[in-house]
Amino acid sequence: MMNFRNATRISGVVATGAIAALLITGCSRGEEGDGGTGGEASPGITDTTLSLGISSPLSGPTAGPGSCTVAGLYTYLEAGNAAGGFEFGDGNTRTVELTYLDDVYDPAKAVANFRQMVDDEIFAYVGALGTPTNAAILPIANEEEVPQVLLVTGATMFSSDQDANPWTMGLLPTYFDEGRAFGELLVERGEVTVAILAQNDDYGDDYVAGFEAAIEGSDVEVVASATYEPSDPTLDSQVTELAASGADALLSAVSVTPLQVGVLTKAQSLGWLPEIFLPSNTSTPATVVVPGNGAAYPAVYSTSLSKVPVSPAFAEDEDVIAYNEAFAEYGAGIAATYTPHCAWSYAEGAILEQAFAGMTEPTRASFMEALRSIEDFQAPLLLDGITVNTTDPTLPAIQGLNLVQFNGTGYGPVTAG
Amino acid sequence: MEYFIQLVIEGLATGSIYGALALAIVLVNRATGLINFAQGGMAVVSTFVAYALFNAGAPLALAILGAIVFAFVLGAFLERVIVRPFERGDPDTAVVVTIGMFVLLGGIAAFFFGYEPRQFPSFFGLETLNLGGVFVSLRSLGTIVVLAVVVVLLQLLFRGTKLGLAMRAVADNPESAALSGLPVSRLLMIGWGLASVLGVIAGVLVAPQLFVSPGMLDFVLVYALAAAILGGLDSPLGAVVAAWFIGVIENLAGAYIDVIGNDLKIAVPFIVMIVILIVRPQGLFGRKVVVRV
Amino acid sequence: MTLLELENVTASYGHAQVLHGISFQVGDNDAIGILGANGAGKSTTLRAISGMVQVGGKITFDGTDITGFRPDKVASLGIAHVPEGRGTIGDLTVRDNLRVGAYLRKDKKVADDIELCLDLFPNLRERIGSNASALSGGEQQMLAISRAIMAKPRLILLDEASLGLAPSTAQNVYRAIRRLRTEQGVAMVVVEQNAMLAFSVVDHAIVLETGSTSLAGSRDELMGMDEVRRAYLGG
Amino acid sequence: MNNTLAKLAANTWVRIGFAVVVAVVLVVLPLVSSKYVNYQLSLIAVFGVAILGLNIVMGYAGQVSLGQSAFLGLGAYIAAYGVVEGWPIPLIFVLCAVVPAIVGLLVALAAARLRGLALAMVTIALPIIGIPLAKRLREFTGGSQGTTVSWLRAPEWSGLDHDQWRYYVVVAIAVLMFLLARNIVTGRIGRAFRVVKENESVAIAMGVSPYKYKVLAFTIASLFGGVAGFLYLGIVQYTSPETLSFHTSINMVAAMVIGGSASILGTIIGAIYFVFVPNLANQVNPQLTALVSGAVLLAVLFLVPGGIVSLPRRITQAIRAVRRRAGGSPPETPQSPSDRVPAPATTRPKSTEKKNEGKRQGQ
Repeated sequence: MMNFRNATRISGVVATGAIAALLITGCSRGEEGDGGTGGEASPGITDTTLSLGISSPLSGPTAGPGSCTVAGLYTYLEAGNAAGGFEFGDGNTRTVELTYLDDVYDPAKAVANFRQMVDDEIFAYVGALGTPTNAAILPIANEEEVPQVLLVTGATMFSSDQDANPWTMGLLPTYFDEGRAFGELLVERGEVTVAILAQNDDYGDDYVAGFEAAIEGSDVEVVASATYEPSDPTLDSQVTELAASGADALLSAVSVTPLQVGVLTKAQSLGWLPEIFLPSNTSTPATVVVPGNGAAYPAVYSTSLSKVPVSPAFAEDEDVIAYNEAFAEYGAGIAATYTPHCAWSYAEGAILEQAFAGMTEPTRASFMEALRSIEDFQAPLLLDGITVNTTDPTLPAIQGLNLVQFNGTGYGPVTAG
Repeated sequence: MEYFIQLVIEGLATGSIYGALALAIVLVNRATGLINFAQGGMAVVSTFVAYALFNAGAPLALAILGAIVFAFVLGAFLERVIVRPFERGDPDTAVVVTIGMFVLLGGIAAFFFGYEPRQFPSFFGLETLNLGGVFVSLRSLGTIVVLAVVVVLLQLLFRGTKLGLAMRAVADNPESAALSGLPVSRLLMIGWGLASVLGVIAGVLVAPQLFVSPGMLDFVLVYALAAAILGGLDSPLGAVVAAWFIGVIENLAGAYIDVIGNDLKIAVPFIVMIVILIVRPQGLFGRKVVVRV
Repeated sequence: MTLLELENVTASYGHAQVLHGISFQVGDNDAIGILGANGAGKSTTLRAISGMVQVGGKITFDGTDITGFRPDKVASLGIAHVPEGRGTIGDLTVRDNLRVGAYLRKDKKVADDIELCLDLFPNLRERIGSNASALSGGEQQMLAISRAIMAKPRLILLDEASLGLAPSTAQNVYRAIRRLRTEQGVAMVVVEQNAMLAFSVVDHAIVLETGSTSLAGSRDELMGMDEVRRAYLGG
Repeated sequence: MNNTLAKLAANTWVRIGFAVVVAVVLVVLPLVSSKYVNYQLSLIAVFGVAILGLNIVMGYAGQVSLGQSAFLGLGAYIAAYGVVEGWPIPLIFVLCAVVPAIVGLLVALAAARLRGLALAMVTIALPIIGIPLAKRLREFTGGSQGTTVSWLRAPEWSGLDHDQWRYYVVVAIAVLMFLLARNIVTGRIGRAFRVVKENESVAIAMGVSPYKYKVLAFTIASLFGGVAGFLYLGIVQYTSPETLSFHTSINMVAAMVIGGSASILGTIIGAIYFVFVPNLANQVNPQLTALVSGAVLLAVLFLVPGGIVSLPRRITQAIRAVRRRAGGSPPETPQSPSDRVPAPATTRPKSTEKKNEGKRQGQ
């Protein structure tokens, strides 16, 4: 081992070497042609191909939804490729390749994946799941002028200020909107007491904020609230706490499927039967409401924006048939189990196709312009009345929510008054 | 008052989940002197076997039995093939080996079943008993009863049988145990096999509530470790009592102390654990080890 | 009759060879001592017999070639090894340690033999319920020997039984060992730094120097040799 | 062959030459690499410092720590808060080093009386409690959405891109931290650490207080963790509760052992492993990253149980063994790992005394 004097001397050498090297190499690296404001093609696009990238959690606790964000999109794109490719506004037909990587919901890994894919010349980064991972990528994407769009997250931050972050856009109605929709329904009822159970993060916070914004000044009163960590093994004690309030309604902003089922079973086992409000991502009848015996409650509401391909209620639907067929071929190997994210990311593929059709130049700027000009587009798998509008720079691509009510097997229009 | 009792009951039920896995940790520690981070992973893979058997049409009892057999073989196999070369080496390396198994087993489970949680049927049904305004679910009761039975069986094994005695001897001093003719290699395999069985029992007990997924026991494992250590690491009864204690104290603190709330209640059992350990380093039920120099 | 025979036995730890061809025999009811300085390979010889190190050459016990057998297998043939540093099982009580010693026995007389050990070492009787780790050094040594006795072995390998003990305690321990030998006729290989103690038990001895046999002979022959007296008997 | 190598390594000029080559490579690399490569290289420096701290407390002083990510996160949060508040960067750096060190000191004062598993459990508690705490202290941390910052931008005069500038800053600090660590572990403190790790009774007999040195080791590890947090924010430009994740701690422990416990060079290798393997797993198959990472981890440990740093020794051993077998020298019992168990040839006998002193089993 070297002694300290040696170490000092060596540091001196290092410094000298560093300066010399700087002088020799002239410290410049080829500037990358980002953004592509001129007519020159952006990276990742040729006359026949376009490459997209996505980094989502494909392992770990959030891997179920994460895999679906890849599987649905991959299904749509591969089906399109198989049918001859996608038509672009510049007159070319291109096949679209999707590169996907696992980030385990870790922001540092997500940034690494993003940078790697940009290095490998993806044209755009699309449809990634996860608030912290996307938050870490956001400034880089905007600095490098790489589209980071149609993100599968309901956090408001990705869509609310698109003038400041012109290369970023969310896909889904925000959690805030979902919460507000529930609040509005209750306000019409008049005097109601509500208990709120919310995940202790932006998901829960946005949800509750939307709900509270809707009930402000009304006769709806929040009489109890509790939070939980996504890592909690059970929410029994939270439900016990809330049940003590005996509220008329429970807003259960729980994003973890087993926990949501646990909430439904626990509340009724305590003899507490409020009206239940479930968020869109944990309201699937087959995996949540039926196992949780939701029929025991006077009413179970949710918001929905997409058809449920795994539900018999939609078995005859044309979109669903096409989706199921394509998914079996392309997506099933990526996501073993259905979550709504599969349907959402499939619709996202169609939105991308719309944008491609509007692209007049093979550039990222042209892509963003086209993506921002979609109006009243009815994407496949989206429910009637839910449309894609991208022209408002403060909103995500999909707006509008349908309030729905559980009818014993699936969801139908709200009936109770 | 009813609310208080209800919270205590919930705490006991939640604590039972931690306790089930803590028992497996105690057993491995007793049998091999190791802490096994893969305990949860082994339990999950075995629980998936029960899930697969059940979905293939086997009756639940048979599916669980099949999973128990599988778990024993899995535990013995992992000990023999993967852990064995590292048992006498650097303890840090051995722990990292169990971390590697934990990651690998999770990956294997995900390869076959994906990450999305899957429903698992309960042995005890969904009914709830109303005892004077306090609600107790059959499932919680069943879990507690099974745990109690397992603790008794384990005490009998360790205190009353030659096998148990031999396992303790091997865990403590394998070299001397071998000199007395104890088949160390086989005993270590049996120890891991039994611990793995306890793991799958924990798995099928909690699966109806947590669902089966590769990560279902990740956080439970942390609580279970805390319970095992608080209980003294070599006492099955201690581990379960400590697990109940953790479940109850967490609930009460979350509900009654506003500044703690639901988000920080997880800190309470750990802080209590730290305080107890500092006062009583051998844990609540661990035997005092006399240090001679 | 020859009970144990070592022929040109070598042993190594990893790549360091410690024994360079040791040969000796132990007959039924025989007791042989191994003397030598620190690091001469005394303990290693015992560990070689028990299968605790890598060995070469040939070791035969009661007509069976046991070279390379694992320790539990060696023990099951009737060899009990009391290792250096006692090797009691610290977390187990004295009684449980004795029961572990009898692990391989199928007969019903284990309880009787526990009594026998407690007669041999009355100190242990008072500590029967204590953990082995709580015993004094002398008590632990007594326990370790008792644990070997419990196996009802045909040969006991005894390693440095007096190490770290007060002289009077060491005398006590060796008194019990002599009793064991005279009353039960167990064969022994005794490794001991204190040659006087060793000679109080054994009939023959070998002297090791850096892994090889330098001297061998009967007790009286060896005690008559100047170099032995100078080196090991302090005279 | 080994001898010539050793002699070569002992030559001061050879060493200096080697250091110069390394330095030049470190300096030139970012100028010719893409932003992605620079990011990865910088991350290696970031986690190298964190793992270095872990190695000091675990590898050198023998005290298990499963909570290093908590100090990484704490450092990153302090840095983020400082950047948002507009504090001068040197001040931020000092705070990132000092505050986690103080927190580590306080924890260690209470916990260092514990041994083995109990100690491990206390350290596990740090990230477990830290995550909800970070969410709670929203005004400082940005809650679960985390804090995004934009700092350490390349100054105009340097003519560098941001990624290059950040690389230089981070690698320079990391190099200083490694030199500091080397001086610690090769000096008086390092010797004391080793004695404490080997045998606490001996330490006491030598007049070394195990308690004092354990506390010191923890404090140093926390300081390194905090500095790594500063560097993390410099490279990732973002921090959130995920930074504290317990899994990060576990993975760092694995990387440390994989690289080489109680080895400075091993730490660097461990950091490369930490950053590189998830990447490799993604290249193999992004859907099977857990499977691949677990398999790689176990495979490496099977091949080199002493960590990758021991690989050269392992190879020379193997070569020697082959030669000896060819030469027909004394027969040996097979040395495959599975045959070693009942005959722990070289390991110390697990005597009762030893056990009572340091119940190190299975932390």
